[in-house]
Amino acid sequence: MSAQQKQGKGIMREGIFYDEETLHQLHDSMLFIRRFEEKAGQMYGLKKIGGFCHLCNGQEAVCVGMQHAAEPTDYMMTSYRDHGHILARGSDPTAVMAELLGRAGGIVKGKGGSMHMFDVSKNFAGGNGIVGEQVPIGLGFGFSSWYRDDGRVTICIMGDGGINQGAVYESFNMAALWKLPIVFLVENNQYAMGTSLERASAETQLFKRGISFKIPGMKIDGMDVLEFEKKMREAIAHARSGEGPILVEAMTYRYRGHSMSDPATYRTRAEVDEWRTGRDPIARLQAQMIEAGLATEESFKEKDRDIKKEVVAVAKAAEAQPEPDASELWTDVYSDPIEGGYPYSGKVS
Amino acid sequence: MSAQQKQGKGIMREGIFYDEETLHQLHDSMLFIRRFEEKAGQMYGLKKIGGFCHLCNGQEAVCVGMQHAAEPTDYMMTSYRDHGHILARGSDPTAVMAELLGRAGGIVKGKGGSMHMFDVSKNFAGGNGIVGEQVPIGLGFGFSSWYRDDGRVTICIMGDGGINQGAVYESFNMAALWKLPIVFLVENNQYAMGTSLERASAETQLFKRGISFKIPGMKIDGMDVLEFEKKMREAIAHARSGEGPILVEAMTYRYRGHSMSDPATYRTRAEVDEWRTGRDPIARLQAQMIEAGLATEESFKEKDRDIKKEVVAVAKAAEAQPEPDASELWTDVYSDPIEGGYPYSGKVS
Amino acid sequence: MKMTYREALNQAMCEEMERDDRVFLMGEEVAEYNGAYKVSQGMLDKFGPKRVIDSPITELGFAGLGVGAAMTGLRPIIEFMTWNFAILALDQIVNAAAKMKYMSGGQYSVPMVFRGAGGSAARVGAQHSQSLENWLANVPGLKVVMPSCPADAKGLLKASIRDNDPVVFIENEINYGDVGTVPEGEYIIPLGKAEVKRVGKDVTIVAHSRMTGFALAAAVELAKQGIDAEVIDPRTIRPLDETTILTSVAKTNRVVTVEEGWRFAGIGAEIAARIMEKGFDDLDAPVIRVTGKEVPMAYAANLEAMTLPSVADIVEAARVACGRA
Amino acid sequence: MKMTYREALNQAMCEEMERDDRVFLMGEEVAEYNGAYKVSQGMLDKFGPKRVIDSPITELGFAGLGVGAAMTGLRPIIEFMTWNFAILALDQIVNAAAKMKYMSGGQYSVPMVFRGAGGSAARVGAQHSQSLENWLANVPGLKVVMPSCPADAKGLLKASIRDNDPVVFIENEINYGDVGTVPEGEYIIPLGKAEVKRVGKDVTIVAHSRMTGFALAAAVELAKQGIDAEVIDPRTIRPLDETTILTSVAKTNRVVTVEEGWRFAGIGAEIAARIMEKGFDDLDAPVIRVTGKEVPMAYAANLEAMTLPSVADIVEAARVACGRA
Ligand SMILES: Cc1ncc(C[n+]2csc(CCOP(=O)(O)OP(=O)(O)O)c2C)c(N)n1
Ligand SMILES: Cc1ncc(C[n+]2csc(CCOP(=O)(O)OP(=O)(O)O)c2C)c(N)n1
Ligand SMILES: [Mg+2]
Ligand SMILES: [Mg+2]
Repeated sequence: MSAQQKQGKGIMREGIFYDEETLHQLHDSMLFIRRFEEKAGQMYGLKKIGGFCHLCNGQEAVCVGMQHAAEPTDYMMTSYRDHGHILARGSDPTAVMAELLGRAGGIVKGKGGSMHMFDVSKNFAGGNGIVGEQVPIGLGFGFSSWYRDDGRVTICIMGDGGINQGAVYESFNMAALWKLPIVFLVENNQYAMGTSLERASAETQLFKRGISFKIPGMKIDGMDVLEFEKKMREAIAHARSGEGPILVEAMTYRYRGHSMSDPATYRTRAEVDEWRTGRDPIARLQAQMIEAGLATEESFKEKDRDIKKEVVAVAKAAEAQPEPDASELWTDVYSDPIEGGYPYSGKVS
Repeated sequence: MSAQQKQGKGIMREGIFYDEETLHQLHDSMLFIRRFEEKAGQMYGLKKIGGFCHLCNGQEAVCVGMQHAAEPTDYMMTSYRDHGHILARGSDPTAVMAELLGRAGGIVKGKGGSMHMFDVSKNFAGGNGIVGEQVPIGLGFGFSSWYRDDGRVTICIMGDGGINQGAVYESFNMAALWKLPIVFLVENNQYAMGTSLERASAETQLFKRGISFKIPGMKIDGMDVLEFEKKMREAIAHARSGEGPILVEAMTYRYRGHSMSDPATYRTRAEVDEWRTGRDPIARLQAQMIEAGLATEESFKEKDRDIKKEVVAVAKAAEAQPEPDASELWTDVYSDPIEGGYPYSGKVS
Repeated sequence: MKMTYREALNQAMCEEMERDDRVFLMGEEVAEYNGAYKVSQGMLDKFGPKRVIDSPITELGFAGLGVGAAMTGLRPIIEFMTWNFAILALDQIVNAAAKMKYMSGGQYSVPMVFRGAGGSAARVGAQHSQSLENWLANVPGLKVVMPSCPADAKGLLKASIRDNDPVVFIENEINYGDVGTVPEGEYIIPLGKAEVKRVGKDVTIVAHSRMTGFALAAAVELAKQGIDAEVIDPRTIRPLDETTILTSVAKTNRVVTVEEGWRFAGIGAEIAARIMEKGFDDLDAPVIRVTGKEVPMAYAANLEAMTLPSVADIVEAARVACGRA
Repeated sequence: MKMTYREALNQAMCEEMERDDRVFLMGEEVAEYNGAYKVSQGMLDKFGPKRVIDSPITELGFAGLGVGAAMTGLRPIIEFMTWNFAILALDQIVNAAAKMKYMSGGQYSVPMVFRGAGGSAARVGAQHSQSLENWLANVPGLKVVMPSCPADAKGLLKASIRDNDPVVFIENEINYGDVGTVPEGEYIIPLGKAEVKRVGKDVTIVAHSRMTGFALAAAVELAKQGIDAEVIDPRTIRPLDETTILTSVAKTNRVVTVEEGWRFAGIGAEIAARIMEKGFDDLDAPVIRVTGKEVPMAYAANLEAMTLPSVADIVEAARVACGRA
């Protein structure tokens, strides 16, 4: 966690001091995610990535801000739009890229793909493809911390479309009833595939969606990483304090289509531009850092070149990997081999 | 619907005049349900009724008040605790009792039993055994009225336990989003089996459970039939007006256990007595009617004798019926017989 | 007329919606987006927002909405973006739609179609690749329909929409782009009728949905090897047209079943058990089941390919059945 | 020690909870009410409200809670009041619990038990009488266990709680009161092992859960008629102990399967298909499936009785299998 009130260069925001190192970390992490996603998009175009691939360009401040606010021991899980989160969490980018390519060294051995990234060493629990499914699972992680009294917080992430799923409210009720240490975080990027928020939700102020279960809500600008980090820290502190869950609405935007196959014609160019050029979280932090004398346009350009190179290297390393060994087909179905039982051969005998 | 402001004897309640005939109707209907349920309990004790049997003693004002406030063309559906509702709706009590006994003349031919009463002629759509399942179904009825613009309202009834089911919130959202003409009615009898309200619900003010979806709520005394009827009329008018759904919380109490097999030891005698003797809806209306000079203790006693006799006759008529014909096993699985297809014989060939 | 499987489904829905204004379509992205897989292309423009309705992502809720609407006499088509998501909605499909008519003593019918893509697509991983037809065909009260080609897609979907009971209609994403000749206008294929897609005399291959195409390809290969395979597509899984299957078995005496789904208590198990019950003496060899491997679907291309049945698997199975392996 | 099936389950849970404090029990009415069917009698008193927890009526939510808790290393026992209600929770069981280990490349295990009463009870109608074992046994990643007697209930539940993967444990309400001898203390029955409940030579009857008792009763009747039936209870449905079944078939050459659930793609279909695949030459007659009738369960006593398999049905089937009908 960033050193508060430390001496030296930095940015002061509403009583919180972000030192130089922290600011660079936040920036580099966001930029890395941006470039990584662009690379993923490219690889998809080259048909090296298959299936669904959901990029998070535009949403980097949410990924990075929340990770920075959380402890490494805190639990985290999200939907299929998971690359940014797992990268921000500190997982190996080569393993993430290898996963996208379906390679042996993929973060889940090539078995999950874009939608199913997991890293147990980072307390990152997926990567879930069924909209809303991670919410009861997150409830269980929060329950576990309550059961064990281990002081951890669970950050359970969902989308503005996902928040309509019934399981979310079942989870809200139980989390509030038992005062579990959970931050429910909605990435409100205002669209669920082609459906805009107001066409799917009777109450579009999503932070109010917990009111009926006595869960307090916070709405945060998800395009300003410092603002987001600071408020997330408050939310996490609330959850950790034993006062029960809290619901955070992060206002954000995805620049790309829902998945690689979506041309996103349901949004106007003007709307996309408003967010993309007017509110971009990376450009915003860069401007702040330049203003604070912590960097220059030139130094950011150089950083960008470095990161791009890094991403290219990551992609290359990932591509160099072989596909998973054929024997992997039958592993990880069960923990223990079962006598005379598994695997059932689907083979013709 | 009761004639408002009509001349003659009656009771005036907050600007609404309940005439003599209406009051007797409400009373008789409640008392009939009470005696019917007692008979059902008895028959269960005699093992003439099997399986689950959920009585509604204590909740009669809700059943009767809502029916009286609604139009016959309005749709209605509830959970397994459905005897009172279908009786209040005007279905044939002999058919209801025959259903409890599993007889050919049962309201659903003996195929449904206590939990699955239906009467399409009365727009009564069950009788559902899966907690909360009737809520999306009710949403569909409301949708149909919107689609057809037929002016009907759907009254979709659930319990204080059922309201925690996720499908309820999916339904709330869609109903509010599309402004469907639905009254969601929670019979808050404060227990779901042995679980008291506050042990299952983070927000125990159940009328607030729609706030997160912008659904207005009303809390009504469900032990006072006049109060309940009047307020339900307002709720139904709201739904019919095109302003969208409304959520009504009816405060009520079940005198008996959850089902016949429940000794209900999770409640204190004092608590039960407080409701049963202090707030009984039938006694309450009787007192009001006596005060208004519309009846006497003696006349109510006589009425009770009549109703008991009627219930005995109903039970006798139902018991006299045969079991369903064996051929009924294979009917009603599909609407149309399928060439060479149905029924599949489970028989050894 | 030549058209895609996707267009055939679209045409079936459009024709039925023109014919009967009780029919409406609801699902995620069906209206403004013209369908996640473009099956409902143009339908919002044609029928307006009252009859082509985008739903929130709440499968259990809108499946139930369909059940309720059907109980009032409307004839909903409820689209699941894929059947994988319909696992969330099974309570309404199985406990409400399938049982309603029986529980209500025949008073309430549920004339509706639940439709969408089932099985695996390409590289979509474990949670987007499950086959549910065996679960759903297990349930009395439901009908289960799975077209394998554009013409069947149209004829079966029209029949399903007109059916007075809940129909589970499972399409296949990979088939959406397949082109075929589709009869124009009133073309109805009665539910419960299999089709012999290729006549043969040496072995019967029973395969549905995308696997029908695989079976036909296998038959071509088998012909080269001197084995003349008959390929049967049940088209409707429940009710299953066992007569057509048994007639074929009486001729070929050898059977291979093919399905994408998992083996245990799958469609192949049912077919094998029925053939044993009613055609035991016709069998010269055990029925062989070709199925998806009993593992969750992996993302990696090689593992995915190993998981799904292949044309080669079918060829091999047929050779075994014919005593040629 | 003599005890009921219910007490055996209770004992299994108590012993495992004493042994391992990662184990907890959650479900509707499991704590203060001591269980809707009293299976968890006394457990709240014994283990306190942190380990025996009453949940709201939200099956999908608390099933998912179990999955998440298991992923952190706890070992939840999630009770469904009955499996009928678990249809609401299938997404968490099938898409999360069953696939998690594979999707996560082996990183996350889901060591938990989903348990409760399955199948029909007495007179509880269509929505409370469904058998789901064939659906669940279809799914790789799950194990499916169904005890038929008190001793098995204890031994199998202890093994299930200790198992490192998600176990679907399906009890039977009507069996809860059955009394039997149950070994004390450490009594573990490995999953995946069938038991020959009665040795015989003329016909093999494979029956699970409540139907095992029916099969044994049928065997008594058959003995009187000169037919010596072997009764096998698979006990674990997935993985299915086909070795024990095939060994029996090699001896008797005739098979009857019995299950309460519906016929289409049921457990009997799987057993029949497997026997055909691996024991075809041992069969002197087709495998006969005795199943519940393919209708929703009616409430009326006579219709209910007709819907369920009866001892007489099993006797008749065995006679047919033996060529004696
Ligand atoms: C249960 C379920 N229904 C539908 C889908 C298909 N689907 C995938 S993503 C998505 C939209 C989700 O939008 P949102 O929750 O806002 O998240 P975002 O994609 O914006 O991050 C849909 C409908 C799914 N995966 N799971
Ligand atoms: C989905 C589901 N879960 C559990 C049950 C078992 N069950 C039947 S009634 C009931 C309690 C419901 O309480 P409430 O909603 O308050 O209604 P009430 O019985 O008080 O009228 C439970 C848990 C069920 N029928 N369906
Ligand atoms: Mg979104
Ligand atoms: Mg209640």
